[in-house]
Amino acid sequence: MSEFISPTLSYSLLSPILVVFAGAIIGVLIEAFASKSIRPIAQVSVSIGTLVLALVQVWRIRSSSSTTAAMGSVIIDGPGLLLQGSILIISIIAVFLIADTENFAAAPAAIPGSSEERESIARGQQVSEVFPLTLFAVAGMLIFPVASDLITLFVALEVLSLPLYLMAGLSRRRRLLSQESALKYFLLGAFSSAFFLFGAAYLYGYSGSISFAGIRDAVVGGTGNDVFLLIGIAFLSIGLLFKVGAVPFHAWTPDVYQGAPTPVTAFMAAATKVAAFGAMLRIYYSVFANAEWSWRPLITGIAIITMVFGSLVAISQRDVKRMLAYSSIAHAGFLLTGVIALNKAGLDASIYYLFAYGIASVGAFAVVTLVRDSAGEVTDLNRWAGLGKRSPWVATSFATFLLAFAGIPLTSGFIGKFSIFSAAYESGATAVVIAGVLSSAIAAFFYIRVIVLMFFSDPLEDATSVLIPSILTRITVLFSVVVTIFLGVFPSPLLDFISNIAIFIR
Amino acid sequence: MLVNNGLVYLIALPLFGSALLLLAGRRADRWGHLFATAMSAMSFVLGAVQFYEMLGRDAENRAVTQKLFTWISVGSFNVDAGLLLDQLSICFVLLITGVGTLIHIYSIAYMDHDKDRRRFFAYLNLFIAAMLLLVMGDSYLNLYVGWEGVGLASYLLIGFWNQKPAYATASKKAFIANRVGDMGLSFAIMIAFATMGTVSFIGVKEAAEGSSQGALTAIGLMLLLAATGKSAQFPLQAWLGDAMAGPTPVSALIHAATMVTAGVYLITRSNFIFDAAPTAQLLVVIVGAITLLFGAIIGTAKDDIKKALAASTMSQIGYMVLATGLGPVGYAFAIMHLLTHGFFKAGMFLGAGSVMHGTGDEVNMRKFGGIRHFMPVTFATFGLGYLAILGVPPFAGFYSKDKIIETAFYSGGIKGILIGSIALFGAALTAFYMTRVMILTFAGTPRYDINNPPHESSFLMLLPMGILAIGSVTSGFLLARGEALVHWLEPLFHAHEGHGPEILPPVVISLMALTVVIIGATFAWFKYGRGPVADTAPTNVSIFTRIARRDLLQDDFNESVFMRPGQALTRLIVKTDDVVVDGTVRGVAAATLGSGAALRTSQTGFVRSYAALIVIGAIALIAAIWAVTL
Amino acid sequence: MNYLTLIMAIPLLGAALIATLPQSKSLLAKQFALGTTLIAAVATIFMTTKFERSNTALQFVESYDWIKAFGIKYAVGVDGIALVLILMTALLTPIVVLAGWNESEGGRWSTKTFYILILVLQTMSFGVFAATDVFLFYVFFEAMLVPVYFLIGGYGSGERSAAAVKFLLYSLFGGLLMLASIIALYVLSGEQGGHTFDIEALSQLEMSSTTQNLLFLGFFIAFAIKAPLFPFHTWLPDAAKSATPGTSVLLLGVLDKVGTFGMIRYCLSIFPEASKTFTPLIITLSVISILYGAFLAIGAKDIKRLIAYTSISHFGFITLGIFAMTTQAQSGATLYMFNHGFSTAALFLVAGWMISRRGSSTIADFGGLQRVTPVMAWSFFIAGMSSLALPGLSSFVSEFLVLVGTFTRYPVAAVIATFGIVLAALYILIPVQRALHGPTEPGNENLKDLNLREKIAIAPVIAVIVVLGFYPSPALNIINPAAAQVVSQMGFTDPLPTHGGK
Amino acid sequence: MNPTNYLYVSALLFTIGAIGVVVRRNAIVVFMCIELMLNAANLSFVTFARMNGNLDGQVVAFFTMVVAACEVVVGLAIIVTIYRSRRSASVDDASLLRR
Repeated sequence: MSEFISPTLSYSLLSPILVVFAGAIIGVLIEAFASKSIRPIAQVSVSIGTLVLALVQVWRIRSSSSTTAAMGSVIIDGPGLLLQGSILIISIIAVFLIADTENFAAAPAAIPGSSEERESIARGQQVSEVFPLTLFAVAGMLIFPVASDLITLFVALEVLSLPLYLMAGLSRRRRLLSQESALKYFLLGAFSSAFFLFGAAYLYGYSGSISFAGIRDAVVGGTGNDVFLLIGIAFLSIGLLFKVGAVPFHAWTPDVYQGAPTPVTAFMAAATKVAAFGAMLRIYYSVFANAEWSWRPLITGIAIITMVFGSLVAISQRDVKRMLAYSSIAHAGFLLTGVIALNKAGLDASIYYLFAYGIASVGAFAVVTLVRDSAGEVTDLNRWAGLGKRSPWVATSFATFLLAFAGIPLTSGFIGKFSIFSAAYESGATAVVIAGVLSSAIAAFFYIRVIVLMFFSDPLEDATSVLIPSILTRITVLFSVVVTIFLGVFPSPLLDFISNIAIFIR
Repeated sequence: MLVNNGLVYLIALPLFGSALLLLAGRRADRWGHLFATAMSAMSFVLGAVQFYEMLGRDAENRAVTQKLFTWISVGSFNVDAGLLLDQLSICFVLLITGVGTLIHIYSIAYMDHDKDRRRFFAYLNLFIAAMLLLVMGDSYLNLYVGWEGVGLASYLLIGFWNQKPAYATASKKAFIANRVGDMGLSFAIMIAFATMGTVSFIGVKEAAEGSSQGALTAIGLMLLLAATGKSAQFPLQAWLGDAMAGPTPVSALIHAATMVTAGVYLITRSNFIFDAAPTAQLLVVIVGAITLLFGAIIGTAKDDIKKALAASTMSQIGYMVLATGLGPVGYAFAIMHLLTHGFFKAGMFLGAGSVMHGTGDEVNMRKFGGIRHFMPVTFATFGLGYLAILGVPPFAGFYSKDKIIETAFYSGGIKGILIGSIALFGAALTAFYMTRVMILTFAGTPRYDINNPPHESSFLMLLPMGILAIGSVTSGFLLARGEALVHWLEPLFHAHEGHGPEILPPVVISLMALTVVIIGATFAWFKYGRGPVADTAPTNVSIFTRIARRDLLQDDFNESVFMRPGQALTRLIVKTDDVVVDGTVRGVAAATLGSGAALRTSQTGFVRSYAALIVIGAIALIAAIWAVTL
Repeated sequence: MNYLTLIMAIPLLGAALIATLPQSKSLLAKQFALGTTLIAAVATIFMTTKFERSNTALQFVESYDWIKAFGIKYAVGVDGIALVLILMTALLTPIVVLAGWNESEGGRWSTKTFYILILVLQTMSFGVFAATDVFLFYVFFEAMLVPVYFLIGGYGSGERSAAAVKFLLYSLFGGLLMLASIIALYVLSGEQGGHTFDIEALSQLEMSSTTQNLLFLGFFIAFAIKAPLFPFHTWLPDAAKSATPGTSVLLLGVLDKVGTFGMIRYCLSIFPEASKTFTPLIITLSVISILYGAFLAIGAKDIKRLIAYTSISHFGFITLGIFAMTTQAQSGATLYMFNHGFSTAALFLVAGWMISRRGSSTIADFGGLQRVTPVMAWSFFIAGMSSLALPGLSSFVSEFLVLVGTFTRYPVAAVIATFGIVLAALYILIPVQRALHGPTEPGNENLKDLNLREKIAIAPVIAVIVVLGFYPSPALNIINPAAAQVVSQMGFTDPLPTHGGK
Repeated sequence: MNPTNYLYVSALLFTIGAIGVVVRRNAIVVFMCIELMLNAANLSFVTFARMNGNLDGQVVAFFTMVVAACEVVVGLAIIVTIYRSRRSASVDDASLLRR
């Protein structure tokens, strides 16, 4: 036994994560001790302040990157920081949406329609635990893509997931749906975690190490029992594919997206995807890279099935949130092509795509929060008819996001799609590119259908009104639109930035 | 060749007249007809001056050219907007502008009551310009412009009273039939360019000597197709009868004297092609022979005076085409017949117009009878034309038609005898149907309300008729005297190669012709001249008469062979486009939607089935990874 | 002087200016739009005068890095072919604005929006013809769809949204196939000396014949949908029927030319071998299009659909000319594109006026217009004559050049295509007879003839049609060197006269 | 005893857990099945630690237990809430969200 060595944690490098954890704990304390009147504003400012501070930290350490921290449990390198930055930016604008507490149950634990609930509404008693929950989730997400051993990875996965399970159930309206979505998300999430963990165990069994470096060395050396490796890869992949919503592990996505409060959906859809793909990229690009013969055909197949399935099913959706959910499944398929590419271009493209898609996603859900009637949000697409007439700016913003999802030039989605497909093609994955192109065509079908509905159809009788957006929501939508278009027209700065620093260290 | 920069004005004047009248609109109503007539007359004067100058030069130097500008120039395809006036085209120029001007004058009175008279004159001027371009263009492509231009003018004029649906249909029919012919001209030009690298007359003439038989034959056949369209020759003859829907001066000018002879011009102009392509030449003869009988037979059965004359025109142009097919010896006679025909047929059409004018636009000859008493001048001019077309010496037709029959007989062998006989038989038929027209119209007893008798036309109408009648009498003699026209045109053609053996002396042939004419006329007199004529066409007639009345089933043929299958094809394609082509697109869309809806059912809402899906996915993944690494 | 960027900027600035106007000032928006398009037209004409005709290199070239990471440049430049198409666009747009003065009023949105869309579309049309970077071209190619989509769906009539969607999906589908090819080119160029989208550089790429064929198809199908060529044409009649006449003019006159232009610029230059491989197929499709479109036009009952079908036939001629690979056919095809813009514009604009007056686009509802509205009827007639390529009108020159140029290399195709001229007579004369001739049908007695604005709009179109018919040299002089260059780059020389084998 | 046998036991437990998730309706039971799967993974970790001769696997097992405890908290909270709303703990009743 060697002597005990005091761990060096490199606090500076971990500062973004630590800041967020600290913010989360402060949030819990506020929830526990602050008076009701100042609680909402305090929570919002603490959350946003924390996230901004974390973002500043990320920016600050960008040049000192490419090293390990916390005794090799965490790797702070270019891609990791980029993904953390993306997660933080997405989280900030998502928190802007969450800040509109109108969407959240006043007392989530209360039975829907019970006297307790009425009472808490009457007293204006709004529980705001959603903010610390969000910050905890963000912290988990920040760790997930930089984790460099199996424990950290698993813990990060749970840290990001558990708050989300709860957040899904917080909706003020349609409580039953919301609670159902929480239940489904939780059960399936835990189920997939078990697969993940089981896979992790076999990787450990294969390599004798829980650190990525150790596993990679084993893969490169080819010393261990390949059966263990393959089982490990397969089960670990299930956990990751579940998180990104790839077919056939996608089933939770539409239900949860629909049931969860829309701001939470926005946050979850965008940020989780970045985190999960971030981890996936790291694992497949650096840990499993030398075993590509085993997993690449599988991921290729899953990518194709995912994009085609997502696009096809989205066509027949009548609910805007479900439609966006299927769209996110299709995008997961597109993003998997970046994983398959397994080259520098693929990495850059994936990071760009994740950021661009994340921003557009938050923007799209932000618009969804605005379209309401007396009973709350209206997500039935038929009742979006004629939105362009009544609220041209809202409809135009939504159309912009849809065009970006569809990958129309001059939007960020096009550059993303182009770069990720070209990277995949470069690596010889022609089939996936062709499938991608075809499913893009299918996907265009339903994005355009929504645009038609908004602009070319006459409104139904029961008027759906558009809420006058709060200033924060307005900022979110505007920011998303600007970023979406800017990244479509002048993608160079970001592309160059990514290209310069996105190098995995091993 | 001499350059004369004035040629363009011949065309420019009537073109300007047309454009001005059309653009000025109603403002030009008061003076438009006079202006157009003046333009046409000035063009005639210019033509006459050119002719006079031409007479003053040697035979070799008579042709003059003018290059206006480079029209189309791409790679080796170079076409100038160039004009050529030679011995051949000057004949046409004088005929077009001369007869044209007379018909302008006639129309001033004839169209007096029509509120759209200005438009009519604009079209007439447009026609004159296009026709002049046709005969003065120095390349096939320039000719093509005039060729389609006259088609357009003809379309506009036939459909001048297009508020009557039948007239509008007639004009469309004419245009389409012409277009079929135009296609032939297109092909000819394409072949010429592909094989010879040029489309100008001079260029093609030079290149023709070095070209293969096949290419020349192909060009020749395509030119013949073009000619059949424009000149209403078999098999594209069907439009001419319907074209009588146009005002009568139009029939006289376009569908008797000038435009329909464009085919003859084209073949004559392309003599260097046909002379070198005997197959094509033979087909020209055959087409001419068929058409001359075809027209003559239809002529015998028509009760509509204009349609009878139209059938006659078709038949007479058949003579000309036949003559052009006889090679160098035939060209001059074809042109001679063309010129004389221009006089007498135009005159007769104007006469018919005069009769119609006098009888309240009646065209059915069975409603006429004895009109000579009421319209003596018309009778006289028409009668002179009648004598001319019959070929009675010394009227114009005698000189020209006789020569054609003669040349046909001398073209050698069985072929000569055959086509000579056909031409002779045609002459008999001509005599029959023209006598029939004369008798039904001018002789016999009136078959109309005698209290409201026909009246003689005004001076403005009679004047052109008179002048044309003079032409009908004298033109033949003038052109044939000392073989004037033959010598005039000689430099253009391969000089007198002579003709085949004279199997019979010319005098005998002339006598034979005269004999059959008398037989034909007599026969007509027996049938129509001796007793009263029914004022409605008898119905208990032989099948042959009925077929002849139906224009030898030409429309029935076109309808059943082209039109109905064409319509069926159109319907089929429209249906195909909707069901198959667009149906495939819609089907793909529907299949996409359907598969989306089907896959959607996998989302059952039960969390256990989602878990099962994950388990299945896991098993599949393990199985796949096992399969992959095997 | 950066002419190309300038003319692209003018409409965009105009659009921005109109965007600042208050919603109620619709007349001002119209006037601004007209002014902007006129300025753009003048600038383009001025640019045309500066063009060196004999120089076959690209001119007015500009190039800036756009997305450096991918080697994408904002690179523009024109040769004679692109120039005439830009000129056509610049000339047609003010006419469309003037002719369709009241078109925007039946729309879902404001007049202001209509003209912003039109102007944005104009910028993109310029861009798509001027781009010399494949990626830039693609961006314009796809982005153009958006304004057109809103123009059809927002301001059209009838089943406008369905038609707009069909148009958009069809085009997007083609565009995505092209995108796949572009991605492959990008990767190939990266393997062979650095990522680039420069056409010149791409045409130097070495590809296996299979690759070349597949990539060619990606481009070609996109262009064939746009053009549209049989069997990818079914979106066009629906779109043309539903769009406003002005939009239809831009759609058929300008947008569809992108397809045929793309064939010349991209298919031929980047994939010369594949182009040769597919030439027999394309020639066949072209010939089918010519006849098929003509038959559909003959069978059409709706006047706008009819015009759309005639265009399918005409695009068959253009494609035929492009792939016949002779200087005559190539020049003819480009001139055809230019001329078709004007003759279709004339047809659509007049048809639009007829329809708006009568309130119906069914041909059978008209009748005897020549007597009621002579100027309108004449305009339609002349446009129709141009469409059937009457000699003396501009289309004849181009159609004949295509035919004669094709004949020297592919006589059978040319012969079959020539049958199209008979069908053309049918499809023009049938509506002329039904709508303009015959007795005045009830409902047409009180139609008003063209007013001064409409006359001013149609006059230049007809003038172009007539003048270029008699004197096409100004256009041909610009086109010829570029067209000859295309043919010689493909390694073809014009067939020499054969003298029929002697 | 050969440590491989423990792996078989672990795999068996995992499978039983997975089947349980799929077949059982009661949310609590389903959740317990998931816990069973997590513990199957733990067993594997410990077995591998033994096989590989280092302690990392055992450490993981501890972490997993903590995480599982957290999951229990969150999970029960959700299940209890939904039970209060629906008066049912059957996962099949919660199937409003579908298609």
